[in-house]
Amino acid sequence: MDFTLILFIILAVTAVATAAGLLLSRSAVYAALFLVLNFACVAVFYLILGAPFVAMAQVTVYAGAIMVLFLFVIMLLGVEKLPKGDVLPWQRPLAIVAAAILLAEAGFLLFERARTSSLLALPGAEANTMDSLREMATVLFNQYLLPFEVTSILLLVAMVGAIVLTKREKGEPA
Amino acid sequence: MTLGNVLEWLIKGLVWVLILLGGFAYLTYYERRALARIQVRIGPNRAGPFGLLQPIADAIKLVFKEEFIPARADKLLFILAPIITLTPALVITAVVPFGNEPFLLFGRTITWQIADINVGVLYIMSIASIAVYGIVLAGWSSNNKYAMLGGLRSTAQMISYELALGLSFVTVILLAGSTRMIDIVEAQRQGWFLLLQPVGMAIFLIATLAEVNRAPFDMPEAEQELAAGYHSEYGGMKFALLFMAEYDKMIAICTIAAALFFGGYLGPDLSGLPVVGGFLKYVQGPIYMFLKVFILLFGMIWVRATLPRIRYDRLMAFGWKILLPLSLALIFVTACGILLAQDVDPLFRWSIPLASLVAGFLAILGMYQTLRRKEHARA
Amino acid sequence: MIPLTYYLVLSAILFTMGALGVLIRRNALIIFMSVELMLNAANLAFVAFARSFELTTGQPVFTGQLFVFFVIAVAAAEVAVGLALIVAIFRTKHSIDVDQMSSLKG
Amino acid sequence: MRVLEPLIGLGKGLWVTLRSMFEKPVTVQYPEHKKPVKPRFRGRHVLKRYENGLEKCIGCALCAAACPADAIFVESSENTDEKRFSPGDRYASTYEINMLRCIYCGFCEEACPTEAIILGDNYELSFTDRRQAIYPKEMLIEPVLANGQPTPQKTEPGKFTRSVPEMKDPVD
Repeated sequence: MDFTLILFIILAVTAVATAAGLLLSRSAVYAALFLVLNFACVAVFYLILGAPFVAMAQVTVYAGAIMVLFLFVIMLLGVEKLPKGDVLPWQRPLAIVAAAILLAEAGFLLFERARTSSLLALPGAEANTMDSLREMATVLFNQYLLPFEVTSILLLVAMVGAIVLTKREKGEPA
Repeated sequence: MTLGNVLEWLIKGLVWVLILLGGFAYLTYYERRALARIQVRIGPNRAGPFGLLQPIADAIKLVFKEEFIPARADKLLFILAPIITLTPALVITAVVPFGNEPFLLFGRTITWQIADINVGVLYIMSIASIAVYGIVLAGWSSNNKYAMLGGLRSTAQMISYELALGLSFVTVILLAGSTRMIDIVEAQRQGWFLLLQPVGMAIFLIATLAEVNRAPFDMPEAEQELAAGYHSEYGGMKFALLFMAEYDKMIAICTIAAALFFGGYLGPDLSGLPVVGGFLKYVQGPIYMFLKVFILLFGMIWVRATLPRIRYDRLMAFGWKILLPLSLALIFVTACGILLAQDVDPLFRWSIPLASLVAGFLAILGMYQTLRRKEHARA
Repeated sequence: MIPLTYYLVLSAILFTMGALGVLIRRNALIIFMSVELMLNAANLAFVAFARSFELTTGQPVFTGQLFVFFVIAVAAAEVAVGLALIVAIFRTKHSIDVDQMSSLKG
Repeated sequence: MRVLEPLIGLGKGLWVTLRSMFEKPVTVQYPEHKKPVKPRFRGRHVLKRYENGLEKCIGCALCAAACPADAIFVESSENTDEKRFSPGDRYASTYEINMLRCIYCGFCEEACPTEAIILGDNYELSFTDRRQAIYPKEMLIEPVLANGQPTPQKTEPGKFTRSVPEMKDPVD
């Protein structure tokens, strides 16, 4: 057992545990907080995998903006807990079966088709240089310029959409 | 990664956290004394000489206060919230360099920086963006409508001003050509970014005031309207932690502002001085940093003493309608100026402050047209 | 040294848990969070593959990381619209229980 | 430049607060320096004495009757020439004021026929217990003047028969 493997196991267990917490927690606030922890674990994975920029973007956008927005909406609407009552009693067992099938399928494909030989080492000092960030920016703004622009327009459209959806007409009761 | 490395990080981090905690105590003293002077008073001067023991007396008082958890509050989150609030305030300054002259200690070269990472500015951004959790959870878990309103207000406010804050970071990144903090400070040897991007600095300072909920943007803890907002149910040490977080955030953002816009550890070189020069060579960086932080903190206290709290809808309108477009415009003019300086003539570098001042003027024009208090017709 | 497979297995488990969350929870917000979890699982696989390619080819490959970057941006857009929808539904139905949203005309 | 008015206003405000930093503080360092009170200040009550040391209070309880807050309690006893506290027949053997009830209206002063009770200039009335708020006669009565003697005094018979002194009309 080397150090990185121990780190990986700790993080993986935390990630799975927090995902389970998301699934099982009664209160939506706790679910959101579990998801934040999960995102933090994934951010650390990105750091281990030599992607500091993506890790920081993950924390800033997911943990800092998206989940705060979720919490904001949960608190604004006051919907921490839903009243009891199951409309579809057969839904839960069916869902678990479907998830098990999905997991089995993914596992089968992974072990049958993926190249399992490659070992991922911790990144060296080269991940912590400005050159790597510059190269990444060059790729982003040359090769992927069109997707970048499309994404920015998508964000603009989403912003307009969010405002239109929640805006009250004049005279409409609150 | 060796044991030595880990030990170095731990010790540096511990020292910095201790400095922040002591700094918190004496920042409250500094603020009370400065506010008192502005209000033509004296301020705390009883405990110890010049009242220097006042923070300790306050701490002792807070420790012995009763810990109180409201009925039907969410106990776990109520206890966790102050800790979640404090942690980002303590860790956010880990990437700020305090000096550029490494020194030898126990055979190791020690740098004046806890973590030298290439995404330093982004790190600051991301930690700043998670700082809101503690306040929201404190507000929500208190089971008190005023605390809740304070928490919601602070969420909306911090998310809104984060955008302008992040974009003002981008102007600095463009000017320095790097996201590594030490490169940014070193790039200011030709001139502080305060001179190159004055309006960017103004946006940064305004947005950080809103981020740390300081007056005039202290909407989340408005005493008069919300009964102190998110921390109205807190007492004793839990309140002390929230308080500590607020003041440590002040120190942190002043440190960051000093590094990004005020030349960080740069200043007149004193290492040529006869007797103490050899020693000053190493510590002048931290000393300059301290002086800049001290002055910036005074600025924050001064603003608090001067400006009344602004109304909530105006705060949001100001953030979204003025600061955000202005900071986008600043990024544009900064990029244009850098391009011109690269391709045509280096003197075009000085078109950046001009263009930025013009943009700032236009923003004030926009503010004058839309946000100005309407004059009521008087009979 | 961690085998790539470990990351892929973790990613698959997280994805499955996200899918399970979508299927068994009734709170629309938690369903939405589960979708985010699935996106994250996919992102993790992307970055792990990128690292793997980087190590096998010996030079940095940024395609995987950039894809994650795009996914994060799209997720932000999706959350903005999705939460706006949930707020709009809550205004008419006074509930965000997905079982209650059974009629097409609000 | 009307447009820059907000900015100029901001600057003016900041200048005002900065300037006030260099003014002399108005703070009074209270326990060390006490500001003298105004002549008509109504502080804690004082029971006066004559120059020879006899108490002015004759225990008539008019102050207690005048008190709107019912804060004063007076019990009177007989003077004798052997043990004389005040001129005339009677003196206040018990005189208590409940400082929690007193509203410092000064009606007791006005009611007193001998000008024995005066609202003085003492405003340091802190106590740690509710029972300490009731000030007995020993706390209220002023010390004996330089050429007087403490009460009770042994006096010549027939000298102090008049309880209310002869007073001139107040001149303002």
